[in-house]
Amino acid sequence: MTEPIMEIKDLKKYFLVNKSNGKQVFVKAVDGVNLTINQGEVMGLVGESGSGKSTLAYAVMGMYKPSGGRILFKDRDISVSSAKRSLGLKKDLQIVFQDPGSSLNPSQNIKQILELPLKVHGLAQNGDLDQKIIDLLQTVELSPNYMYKSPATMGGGERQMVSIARALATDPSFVILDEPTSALDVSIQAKIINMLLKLQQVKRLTYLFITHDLSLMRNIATRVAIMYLGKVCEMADTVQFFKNPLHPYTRMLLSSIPVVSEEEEALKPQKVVSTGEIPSPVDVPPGCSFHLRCPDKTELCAQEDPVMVEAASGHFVRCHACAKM
Amino acid sequence: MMDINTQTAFEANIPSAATRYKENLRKNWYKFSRNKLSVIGLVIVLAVVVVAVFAPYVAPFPEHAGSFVDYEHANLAPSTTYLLGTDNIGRDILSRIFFAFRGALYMAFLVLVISLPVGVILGLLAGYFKGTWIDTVIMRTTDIFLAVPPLILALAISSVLKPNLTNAMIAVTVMWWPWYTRLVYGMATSMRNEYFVTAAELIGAGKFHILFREILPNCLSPIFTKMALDVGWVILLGAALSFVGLGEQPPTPALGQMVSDGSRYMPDLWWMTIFPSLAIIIIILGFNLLGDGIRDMLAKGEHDRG
Amino acid sequence: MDLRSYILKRLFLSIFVLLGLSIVIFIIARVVPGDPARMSLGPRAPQYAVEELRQEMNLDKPLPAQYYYWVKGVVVGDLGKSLTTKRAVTDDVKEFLPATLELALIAAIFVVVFSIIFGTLAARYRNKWVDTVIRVMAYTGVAVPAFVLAVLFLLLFGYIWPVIPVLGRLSPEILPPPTITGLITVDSLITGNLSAFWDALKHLILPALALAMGPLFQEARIVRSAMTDNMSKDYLAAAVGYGIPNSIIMRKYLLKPSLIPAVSVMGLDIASLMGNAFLVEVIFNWPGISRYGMEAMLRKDLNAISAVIIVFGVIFVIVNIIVDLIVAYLDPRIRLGGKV
Amino acid sequence: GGNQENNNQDAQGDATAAGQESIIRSTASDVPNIDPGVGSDYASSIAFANIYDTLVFPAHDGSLKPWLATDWQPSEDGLTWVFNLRQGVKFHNGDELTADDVVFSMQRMITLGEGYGYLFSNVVKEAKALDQYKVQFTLNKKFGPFLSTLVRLYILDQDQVMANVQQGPYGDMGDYGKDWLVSNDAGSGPYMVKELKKQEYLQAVKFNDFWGGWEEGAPEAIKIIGTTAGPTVRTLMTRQELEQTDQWQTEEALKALDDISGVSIDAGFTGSMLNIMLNTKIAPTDDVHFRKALAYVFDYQTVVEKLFPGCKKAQGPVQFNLPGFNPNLPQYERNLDKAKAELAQSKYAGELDQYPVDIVWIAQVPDEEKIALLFQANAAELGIKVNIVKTPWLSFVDQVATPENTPNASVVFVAPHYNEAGSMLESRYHSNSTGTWEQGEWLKSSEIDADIEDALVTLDENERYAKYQKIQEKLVDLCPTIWVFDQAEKRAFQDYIQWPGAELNKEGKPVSSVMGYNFYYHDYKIATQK
Amino acid sequence: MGNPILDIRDLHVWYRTYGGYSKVLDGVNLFVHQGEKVGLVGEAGCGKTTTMRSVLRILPEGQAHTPRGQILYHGKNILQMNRRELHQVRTSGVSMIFQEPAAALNPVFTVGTQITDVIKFSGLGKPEKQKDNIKNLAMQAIREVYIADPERIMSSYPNQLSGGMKQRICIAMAIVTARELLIADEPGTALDVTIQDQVHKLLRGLVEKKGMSLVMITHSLGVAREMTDRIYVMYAGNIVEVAKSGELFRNPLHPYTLGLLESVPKLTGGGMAEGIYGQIPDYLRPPDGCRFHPRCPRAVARCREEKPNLADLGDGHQVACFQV
Ligand SMILES: Nc1ncnc2c1ncn2[C@@H]1O[C@H](COP(=O)(O)OP(=O)(O)OP(=O)(O)O)[C@@H](O)[C@H]1O
Ligand SMILES: Nc1ncnc2c1ncn2[C@@H]1O[C@H](COP(=O)(O)OP(=O)(O)OP(=O)(O)O)[C@@H](O)[C@H]1O
Ligand SMILES: [Mg+2]
Ligand SMILES: [Mg+2]
Ligand code: NI
Repeated sequence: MTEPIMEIKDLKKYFLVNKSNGKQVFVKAVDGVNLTINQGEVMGLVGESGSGKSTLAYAVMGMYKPSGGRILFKDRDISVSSAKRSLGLKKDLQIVFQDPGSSLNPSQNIKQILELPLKVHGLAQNGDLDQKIIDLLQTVELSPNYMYKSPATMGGGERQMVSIARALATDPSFVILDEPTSALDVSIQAKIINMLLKLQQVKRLTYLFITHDLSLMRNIATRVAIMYLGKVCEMADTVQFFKNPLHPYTRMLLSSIPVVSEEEEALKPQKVVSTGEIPSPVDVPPGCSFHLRCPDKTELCAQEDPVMVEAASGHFVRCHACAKM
Repeated sequence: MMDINTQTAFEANIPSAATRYKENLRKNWYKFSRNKLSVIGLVIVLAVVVVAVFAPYVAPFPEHAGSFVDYEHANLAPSTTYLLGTDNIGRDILSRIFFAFRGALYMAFLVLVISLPVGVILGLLAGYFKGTWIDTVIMRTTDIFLAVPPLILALAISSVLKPNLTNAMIAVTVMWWPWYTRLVYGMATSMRNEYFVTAAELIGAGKFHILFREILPNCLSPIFTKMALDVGWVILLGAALSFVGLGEQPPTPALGQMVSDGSRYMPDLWWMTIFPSLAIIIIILGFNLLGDGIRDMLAKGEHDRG
Repeated sequence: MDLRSYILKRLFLSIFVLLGLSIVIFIIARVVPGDPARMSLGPRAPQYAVEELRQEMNLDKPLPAQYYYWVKGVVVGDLGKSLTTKRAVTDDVKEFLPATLELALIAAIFVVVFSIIFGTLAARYRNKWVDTVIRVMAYTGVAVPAFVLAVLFLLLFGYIWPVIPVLGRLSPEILPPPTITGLITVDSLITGNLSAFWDALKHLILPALALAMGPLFQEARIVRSAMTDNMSKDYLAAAVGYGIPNSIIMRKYLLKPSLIPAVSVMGLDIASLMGNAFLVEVIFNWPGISRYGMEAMLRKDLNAISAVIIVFGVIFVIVNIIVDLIVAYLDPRIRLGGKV
Repeated sequence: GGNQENNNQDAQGDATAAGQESIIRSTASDVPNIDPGVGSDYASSIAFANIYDTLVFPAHDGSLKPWLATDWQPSEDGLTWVFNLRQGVKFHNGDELTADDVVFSMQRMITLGEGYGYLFSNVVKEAKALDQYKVQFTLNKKFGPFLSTLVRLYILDQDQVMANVQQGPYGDMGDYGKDWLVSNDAGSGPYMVKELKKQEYLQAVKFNDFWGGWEEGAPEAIKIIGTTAGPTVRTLMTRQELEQTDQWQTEEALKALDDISGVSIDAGFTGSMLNIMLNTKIAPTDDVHFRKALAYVFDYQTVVEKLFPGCKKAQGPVQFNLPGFNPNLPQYERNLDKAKAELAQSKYAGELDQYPVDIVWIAQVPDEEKIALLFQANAAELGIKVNIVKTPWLSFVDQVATPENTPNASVVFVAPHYNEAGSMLESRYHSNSTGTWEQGEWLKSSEIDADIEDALVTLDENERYAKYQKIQEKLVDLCPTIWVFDQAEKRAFQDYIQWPGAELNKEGKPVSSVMGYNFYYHDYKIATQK
Repeated sequence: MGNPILDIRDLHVWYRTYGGYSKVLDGVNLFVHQGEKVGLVGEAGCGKTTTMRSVLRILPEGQAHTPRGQILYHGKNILQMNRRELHQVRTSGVSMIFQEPAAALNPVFTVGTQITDVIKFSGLGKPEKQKDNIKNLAMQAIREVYIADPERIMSSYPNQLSGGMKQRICIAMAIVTARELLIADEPGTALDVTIQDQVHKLLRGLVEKKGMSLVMITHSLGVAREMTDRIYVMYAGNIVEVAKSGELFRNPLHPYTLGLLESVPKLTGGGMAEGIYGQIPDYLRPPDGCRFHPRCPRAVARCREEKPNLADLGDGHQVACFQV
């Protein structure tokens, strides 16, 4: 259970962009992330929009070539672009995207969508193609008569189920879920999450689950990592994490969550008031990237970028204040 | 869709290929025919096609489309014998219009059949490989062809080749493809960032699959719409070409040529110009309306549920 | 990206387009059958004179050398001599280009103004009779060739209803203004010769209209569909909700974003107006470059053909850059760069 | 040379002031090329006739009038000709015309070799000024019609041309003034160039000091407009912005023009003919029987009755009113049996479908299409397949440069260059004229060549004419051409102009058949009230 | 409590679609009192936006169709107002903050132009109030939403602003003229939690300070709970339950409300609930009777035939269900 399936070491991904004044600058979308994901766990990656979650995921998938650092998957270095990856690796690593609308080709029917991975990886012979597709649909709890439907005629939840079915079609061992439910309603989200958890158990999958919903994380992840402006600022075992959030940003996040019951309200750290805008990743403030919004900032924070420290066993945090503790 | 929890009798629910086909047909027709103008367009186009194909049987004077002169009956105004009058050679204009539909359709068909794949494939490639040298080379070449005035290019080409319909079409084709390249390029560049394309890439699908199975089908609607519009443009360009002596050679009738020849005799022999012009307008109108209908039909979205 | 580097980049790319174009032109000019020297001097000219001319035109040299000499000439503005008018091609271009430019300019104004008016009307009253009328006019406008329209105009205004002049650029009794730009309307305005200005304008109306009719309605349809697309946008609902009057919404909040897709198509169409002006120029007896180019083509007048295509190519490039600038002006998302 | 500036400008100034009302505007299929060493088409010929003077002048009755030359004397052997020049003739710039100018003009013609130059380049050996008003031409060989060809020797002002010479390929002569003469004139004729707008028109104004003097009512200005577009011409005529049309208007258009009040139609035989030239060097028209079959099947009657009413069925290669015409020629008439018989003898008899005949008609002359269509329909009766090709004039000119590219058949109007059957015979059938648009036949017969040359060197007129007639008979037998009709050129004109040619036509009298001279505007009158 | 300022009665709205009429709103009843903060919650596509857009009469022209119902604003039916009255309501009565700030701002005009136009055409910027005045009003409104340098923002285009800024500009535009009722359509949903939190606080502060009424549309029960006094729960074009905020979470009664509450992942952990069975119905052929019955675990025969009306259970707690 604890043996790592994927190790991300000092991963960096910078994008070159043109700013309005004609200058070229780097967006440091991912800026030195270290992350180890163990076999069979659900690693939760949380962070606000633009913090680099997707970029990280895409780099793992090979959609971007990393600007620096390495990604090890089952001890193999895979920090190359997907074009250079072997078919076997592609089979092992799959992703479900956030947007159920755009991740299915609107001009294909479900059968065509699902048969692609089966054909590419030679997982089905012509004869049993239909049966395989029916099986796939069943694993995501859709009835076989979806075979000939087109995505446009389906609801968001159903589409996302098809996306999941497609990701699972290659029988991968590692699946990245990039906010798979954030575009959906809570009732559908519940259904999908349940199904994902069930599948994880049955197929002994490892998930990297990306979301910005901490409440959701609380319920599904075994470990949680928080990202802010391209860096991981806190990482811990889920229980530990919610019991004792250390980073001021984590606390700010937690205290901002709208909740539906008094019990939950009681769990929120009350004191932190969210202030300020998230800076643009183009001009990240010097020092700790969070210091402009931090309620506990010191002079040190404006000058020096803190390093990750293990504040408690398995609980890592990047904060000058916590480092001193 | 209600049966997420009850997973029984699966097989029974999958519609057979024939039903699906019928269902599809019914749905497409429904979407297409909702706008009555589209149906009118379809009827016009079908009528034109039928008339063109069966011209020898439906034309009152089929021999008037061939080598035929009858100066006794030249320049006659429309009458019961000659419904749309005769031209200055004594040929029945109606019959000639019917036969002219053949060339017009043939030309439009061939030009589009040749320029479409070329343009579309180049556009797909350039769009998918946006930012690479492939993009630069293809799109700059496109610009070059767009910058040359079409008539001059056509003239140059047909002065090398023999002036006849086929070569005129080659000429037109040479300047037609860049428009499709531009069109598809725009769509492909936005499409390649769609997640379904990425998903296919990550599954390991080949470039061919991505270009032609994932991206292309989603570009079809605007392509078809443009194609329908282009039928008219091609016919018009054919007319302009015949003005400078290229294209369909006499005595085979060509609409554009009839219009331009007839315009010399305006307004006295108005029927020589007006009726062929109307014929052009009708074809173009027909294809345009049809194009609108096809667009409606291929439109995807939530309204598809109906 | 700021404007200057943007234009520079565009110009840089244009060089490649023009270079490619020059190759196309060169190939066209050389594959056209017939010996241009012989064509120029006539069939009965003695052989030595023909040889002489061939040498003068570098036709005796290998193709790459010919291309080299030709490009060299083009770069220094020496396009050689026309074989038909027997003058420097640059002189011919100087003489004929302004007429077409003026014509295309007015036609372009027609296209822009009327397509916006009709497009707006059609969008405003979409699915009502106004829309239908404009739609049918659009199809008809597309379907009637410019030269038929030109003939109809000529007949209608030539003698059925002679209210405006139909031929040439200026009435004979009007003293033409001195040539400054070559555009009579502009020149007469510069010199304050209002009667010439008015007369020139009247002469422009019909040919410009004949030329503009096709693209005009085409563009109107684009404006219409862009407008109807934008009508369902939240920002319009918001504007209505905040109580902004309908007329302002149509004229301002809806029009500007809707022009963006139309402008790029208009640009291409306007650039091709000049090339398509040929038949209209013939019918209205308009001494323009399009007609010149076509005749040059028919006469295998190599230098003239090359010059005309170059001129059209350059205009195409310029118009495209202008269009990009207009689009950038209209659309701050492009002007100011996307959100990083 | 001399003080040219003042004179010139004064004259122009006057004309401009008065010229607005009294003008003759005429359309032509091209804009004139006003360099007399270069141009030779219809429009240019009209311009030359009005801008330049020649030594002799072709009168309407076919005779040659003394003009710049008051009298002339050929030598016994016909190889040396001496001309006495009129004194006091002024060029437009005020220079006096002298023998040097004549010599210069002749040499320029010969050296350039373009346009009408061919008439002299193989004929004239030397031109020499004997004194200020006396010129002597020495010929290479005897040339009967030499005097007739002199209507194409336009006299330029040597000093003025040389003052405007630029670098060029002609050695001492530079460019021989070609560049300058593109848009300027150096002539002495009744009109002088005011403005040549390329592609549009030539405008010329009255030269007040014209040596021939002026009569009351003569046009103050002329304008030759380069368009034949039917609607345009018609609009102009309706608006009285055009006095005279070209001859290329269709029958239908002429009818409409005739309907305009104040517009009349002039029809007259001016030497031109409509021919279907048959290329004798490519299959299947290289077979004389095949050609004869075509000549017998063609429906001449329909043409002259229905298509070109007023024209006359042709009789052989020369128009009936040209001196040297053979009135006794046998004629081809439509006769299906004879046609079939001829076809049977041809070597292509059994395999007609492999040998389609291409017939070209000139895009600028829409009425020719009717001929082509008729030809096609007639040929079909014999089972001969005909392809009709519409070709712009200049492409046609290009095509006929080689026998392989020359079409099987081409519908072309031809006219004599000077007023004799010999002109027509030479330009149509002599090997020297192959490769020009005037000979789509590629006859290349050494016998005919020799006959033509022999006729041309014959000084005695009657003897010469007899030889011409003989050649015509031979040609009819060879049948290189389907001679369709002698053209009555039809033009619409405004009744308020008095056009001598039209009046002669109306009276049934002959009109000058030298191209351009029917438009000698000096002799026209314009009614003061339109 | 006096008369409500907004009273929606039995509102039906249909959309004309290719497949026929999409019968989205099926008798919505909703009222808002002066100074009240009302929440409207429900899943995507249940008709929240449609309801509120019909208040301003900005449903897509030609597509939307109101066969039945009234929208009373101060007792006057908005649906029958003439142009002048409607203008009055839009400029000084009701205003709306749109769901997506990026879409609600015209991308090709500066923020300044858009705000000043709102003022100018609302009648506030009458000639006597000169240009400067309009500008001052605009700047003041921008300042009110806690943006430090209004000058710079005024001359910016929307795409130069961050999401949070855009959302604030939208709020500024909505409050620059309206004074009585503010409709906020999921403000901040498109934004991050921390930013959303800021926006909510700002909004609540403004409404309270200016004494406005608020209708807060949201799909998040948590947000509704934090922001509002009274909550309407909407399902498929019907209001299925209304209650005071505290009451609703303490004592949810409608099966749909219950299912919804259960589906929300809890910070307390404990795994995920099953979620509500099935999906929102197809509006082209909505189920007869209670629109929720196909998904309802407690459905009985009556639910299939008869449509339940809102029944009052005291203290304003109303439920539309036969089983309660
Ligand atoms: N291809 C790209 N080119 C330039 N910048 C990019 C690119 N992709 C992402 N970025 C930038 O990198 C940063 C991180 O983006 P990313 O999509 O990884 O964020 P995210 O955490 O997934 O956000 P969200 O929650 O919105 O999905 C953003 O500022 C984004 O604008
Ligand atoms: N113009 C339209 N034409 C047809 N159907 C429409 C139109 N606008 C909305 N609908 C449909 O009406 C229903 C209600 O839409 P509405 O926008 O009111 O929902 P909502 O509750 O605001 O949802 P969301 O939470 O997604 O904003 C949806 O099913 C939608 O598809
Ligand atoms: Mg993301
Ligand atoms: Mg909504
Ligand atoms: Ni279902």
